[in-house]
Amino acid sequence: MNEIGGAPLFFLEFGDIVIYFTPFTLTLFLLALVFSVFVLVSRPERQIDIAFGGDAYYAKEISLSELRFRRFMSIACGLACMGAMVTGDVFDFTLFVSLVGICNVGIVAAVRSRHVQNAAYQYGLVALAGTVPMFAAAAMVAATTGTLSMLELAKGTATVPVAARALLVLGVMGEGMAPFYAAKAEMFRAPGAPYVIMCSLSSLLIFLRVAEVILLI
Amino acid sequence: MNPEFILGFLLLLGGTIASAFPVPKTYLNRLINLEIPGWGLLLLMLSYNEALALLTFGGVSALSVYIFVRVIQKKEATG
Amino acid sequence: MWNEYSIGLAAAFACALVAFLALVWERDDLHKLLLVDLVETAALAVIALIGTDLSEALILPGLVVGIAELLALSQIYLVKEGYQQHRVKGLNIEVIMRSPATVIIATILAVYGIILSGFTGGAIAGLGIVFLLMSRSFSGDFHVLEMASGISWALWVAAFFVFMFAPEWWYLALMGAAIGILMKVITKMSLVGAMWGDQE
Amino acid sequence: MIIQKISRILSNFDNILPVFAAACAAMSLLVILTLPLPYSGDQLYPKQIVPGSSLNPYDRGGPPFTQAVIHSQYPGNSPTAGYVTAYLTPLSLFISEHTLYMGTTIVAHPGGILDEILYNTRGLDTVVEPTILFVAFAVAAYLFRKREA
Amino acid sequence: MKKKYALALMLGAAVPGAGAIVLNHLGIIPFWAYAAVLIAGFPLFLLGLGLFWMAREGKADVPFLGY
Amino acid sequence: MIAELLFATFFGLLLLGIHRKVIARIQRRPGPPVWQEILHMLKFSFKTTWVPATASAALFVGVVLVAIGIWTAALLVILSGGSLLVIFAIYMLHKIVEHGFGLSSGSPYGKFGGVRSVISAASEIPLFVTVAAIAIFTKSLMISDIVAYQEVHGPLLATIPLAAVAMYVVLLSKMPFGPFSIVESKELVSGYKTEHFGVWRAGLEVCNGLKTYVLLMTFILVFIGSLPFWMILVAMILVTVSLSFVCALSPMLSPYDSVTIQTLIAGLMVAYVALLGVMS
Repeated sequence: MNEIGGAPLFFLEFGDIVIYFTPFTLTLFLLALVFSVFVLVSRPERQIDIAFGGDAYYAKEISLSELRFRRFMSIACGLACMGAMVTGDVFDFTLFVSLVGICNVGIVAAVRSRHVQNAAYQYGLVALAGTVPMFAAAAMVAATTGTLSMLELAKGTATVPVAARALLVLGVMGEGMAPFYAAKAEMFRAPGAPYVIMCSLSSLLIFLRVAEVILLI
Repeated sequence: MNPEFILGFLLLLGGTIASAFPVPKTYLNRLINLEIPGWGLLLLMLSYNEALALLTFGGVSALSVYIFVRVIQKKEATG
Repeated sequence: MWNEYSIGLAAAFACALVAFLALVWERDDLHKLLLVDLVETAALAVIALIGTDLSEALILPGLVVGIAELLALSQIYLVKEGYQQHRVKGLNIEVIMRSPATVIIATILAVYGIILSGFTGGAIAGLGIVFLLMSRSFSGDFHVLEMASGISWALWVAAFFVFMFAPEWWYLALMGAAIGILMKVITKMSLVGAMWGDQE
Repeated sequence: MIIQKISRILSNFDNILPVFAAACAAMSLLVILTLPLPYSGDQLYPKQIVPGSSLNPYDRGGPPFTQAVIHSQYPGNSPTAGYVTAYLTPLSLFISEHTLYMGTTIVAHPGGILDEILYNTRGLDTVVEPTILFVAFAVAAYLFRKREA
Repeated sequence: MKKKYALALMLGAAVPGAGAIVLNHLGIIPFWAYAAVLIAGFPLFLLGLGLFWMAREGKADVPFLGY
Repeated sequence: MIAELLFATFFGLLLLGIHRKVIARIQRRPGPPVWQEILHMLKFSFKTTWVPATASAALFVGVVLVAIGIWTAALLVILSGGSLLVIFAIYMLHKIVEHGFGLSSGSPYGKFGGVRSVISAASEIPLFVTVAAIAIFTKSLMISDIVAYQEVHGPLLATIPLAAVAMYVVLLSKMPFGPFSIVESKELVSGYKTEHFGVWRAGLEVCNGLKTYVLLMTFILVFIGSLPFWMILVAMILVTVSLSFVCALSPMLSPYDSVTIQTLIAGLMVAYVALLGVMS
C-alpha cells in the first residue's frame, strides 16, 4: 500500500534518514509552516476578563520576556512539527514527537497562573510517560524487521508486529493527548492565542502523521 | 543467554517492584530504590557489550539523582 | 520460538507493567515524577535488547530525552508548588563542602570526559562541572553558558551539513561534531550544578 | 448516568496521568501476551566482537584513513560511511597500541562506530536530540531565572 | 484598511489566479502549481473583494464591551 | 475550476439553508427561507469591518485566509481524485481554525468557544476508523481508486456500514444545531465566531459553505460511488435532510458529556476496525 498519502514527490537524503514529501505530508508541512509564520509575526491578543457583578473589565497583559520565551517555544514547536511530518524514519519520528511534547509544556509553563501551571505539569508527566511506549515501539520495529526506514517497511517485505504499531499510537496519544482532553483544554485558558494554538496544531498534526505511519508500515 | 543478562533482568524486575511499592513510602526511599533497576539495566547493557551506552547511562543517572535530591530538599525545607 | 529477545522483552514489559500500575494509584505529584523516571528504565531496556550498534545509537537520544524532560518538569514542579524560594544550602555533606577533594574529583571527571569527547564525554565532563558548581554554590549569570551552548549547537549542525553535502570533508565534520556536541552537553549539564547554588 | 460519571473523571486533569498509565499498563500486558516475537537476523550495524583486539567491543576493522565496511540502510546516501569508523585520533591510537582498554573510550572519541552512526548516517537523530535537550533546559533556565526578576 | 489597498490586494490575487488558469489550460504549468496559486489566491481575493466592495471603514474598538 | 469553487460555495450555503429550514419545519416554526445563509454571507460583507483593539491582528485575519484556503485545497483534492487522507487531514485541521477564531480576539465568549472546540478533539477519531476500514478493503486511499473499486464491488455503504455510520457521526458533529455542536451553543453568544464580524464573518461563511459541500461530497463518493453530477447533488440534499432530522430531534449535550459520547463512539469504532482487520 504505497498510495496512502499519494506518491512521494521528492526525497531529501540525510544518510540513513530519508525525508520525503507526499501530497499528504506536504499539506501538513505547509500548514505547520503557515502557523509558524503567524506565531512569528503576530502579537499576542490581550485577553479580556469581565468581573461579574459590575461593569468592570480588565485586560491580561503578557510581559515582554514571557512573550519572547513563548514565541521561541512556539517556533521550536512548529519546526518540530514540520520535521515530524516529513521524516521517513520511525525513530526520528518519535524523537520529533517528543520534541513537540516538551515544546508544548514550555509554551504554557511560562504562564504565571497556578491553574495553568498545574495543567502543564500533569501534561508534562504524560508526555514523559508517553516517550516510553514510543521508544519501545521504535525499538521493536528495529529488532523484528531489521530496519527503521518507513520506505523500506512500506515495501511490505517484513511485517511489523501489531503490538509495535499499537504502542506507537499510544505513545503519540500521550504526547498529543487528544482523547485525554482535560489538561490540554486547561492549558488553553492561558492568554497568548498564537502560542497556545501551536499546542493544539502540533497534536493534531502528529496524530494525522501517526495515522499515516501505521497504515504505511 | 549469559549470567549478566539473567542477573540484569532479575535486578531490573526486583528493583522495579521495590521502587514501585517502597516501604516506607518516602521520596528518598523511592529514589534510592530507583538505583536497583538502574544497576539491572547496566548489567543488561554489559551483556550486550554496549560499553558507551553504559558509561552514558551511568553519567546521566547520577545527574538525575542530583535533580531529584534538589527537588526533594526544596520540598522538605518547607517542613 | 522463545528466543532470548522475546524473553528479554517479556521481562522488560513486565517491569513497565508494574511501574505503570504503581503510577495509576499514585496521587502525590513528586512521587509521580519519580515513577515516570522508573518507567523510562524499562523503555531503555527494550532498546538495549536490539543488541546491535544501532541500539546504542538509539539509547543515547533516549537517555537525553528522559533527563531533559525530567529537569524541565522538576523546575515546573518547584514553581507551581511555590518551593522556588526555599533556601537550600549546597549539598549538606561535610566532605564535599569547600574541600580540595571536590576539585580533584571534578577535574578527573572533566578530563576523562574531554578524552572521551563526543556525546558520552559531554555527559561525563558535565557531571564533573556539576559536582564543582554544586559545592561552590555558583550563582553567576547564565548568559555565557547559554551563548557557549548556542555556538556549539550551531557548530554541530554545520558539521552535520558538511557530512551530508560535502562528504569529502568528513574529517573536519567529525571533529566539529565531536567538539560541538561535547560543549553542548557540558554547558547544559552545568546548568544543573548552577541551579544548586541558588540560595542567593 | 454512567456517561456523566466518566466525563467527570476525564474532565479533571489530575486524573489524566492515572488514565494514561492504566492504558499503558493494559498495553504492556497485551504486548506480553502477543509474545514471542521473531528477531530479525538481518540487522543494521551488527556488532562484531573481535576478542583480543585492543579496541574490543568496538573493533569494526580498517586501518586509519581507509574505508571499513558497515551495514547501513542506504550506503549510497553516505559515501564516507566507514571512514569515521576506521579513524583513530593520535591519542587513541597511542592508547590502543599500549593498552588493552581502549575499547571503553574509542567510540566516544572522534572516530568510531557510534560517531559513524550518530553524526553521519543517522545524523538527523542527533540534531533533534540536542534540540530536545536545549528546549528542555531553556524551560528550566527560564523558570529558574524568572524568580530572580 | 483603505479601499485602495483592498483593491490592490484583490487584483494582486486575481491576476496571478487568472494567469494560472490560462497557463494550466495551455499546458504550460502543471496542475499542482495551478492548485497552489488558487489555494493561496482565492482567500485573499475574497477578503479583498469584501473589503473593497462594500465594507465601511471604522475605528478599531473592543466590540464585545459595548453592552 | 473557479466555476466549481463558486458553485460549491453557494450550493454548500444552500444546503445549510435547507438544514435550517427543515429543522424549523420539524419544530413547527416557519423558519427562514432556504437561501438565508447565502444572504447572510452577502450581508456580512456590507458591514463595517476592522480588527478589534484587543485582538492579535495577524492571527485574527490569518485564520480567515487559512479557513478558506484549506477548504479550497480540499475541493481541489476531491475533484482531482487525490488522497482521502488529505481531505481528512484538512477536516481535522479545521479545528485549528476554530481555535484561531475563538482565541485570537481576546473576547471571553470566543475563548470559551475555542476551549470547547479543543476539548471535543475526540470527535475526529472516528475519521481514522473510517480511513482504516476503507484501506482494508480497497488497498488504496486515492478517491479515484475508491470510486473504481465501488464500480466493481458495489457501494462501500453495503460492505462496511459501520464505517459509514462513523463518518455520519462526524458529519453530524460539524452541523450547526446538532447534539454535538457545543462550540456554538447559545450560552456562548455565537461561540468561536462571536468576534469575527463584517468581511471576516463573510469569509467564514464562504468557508462553511465549502466545508459542507466537500464533506457531503466525500461521504457520497466514498460510500456510494460515482453518480451523475445531478444525482450527487440530490444525494447531498437527502443526506442533509437526514442530518437535519437528527439535529432537530435531539437535545444538545453538555460539553463534557458530548465529548465522552464521542470518545465512546470512537472506541467502539476502533474495536470494529480491529475486528475487520483480524477477519480480512
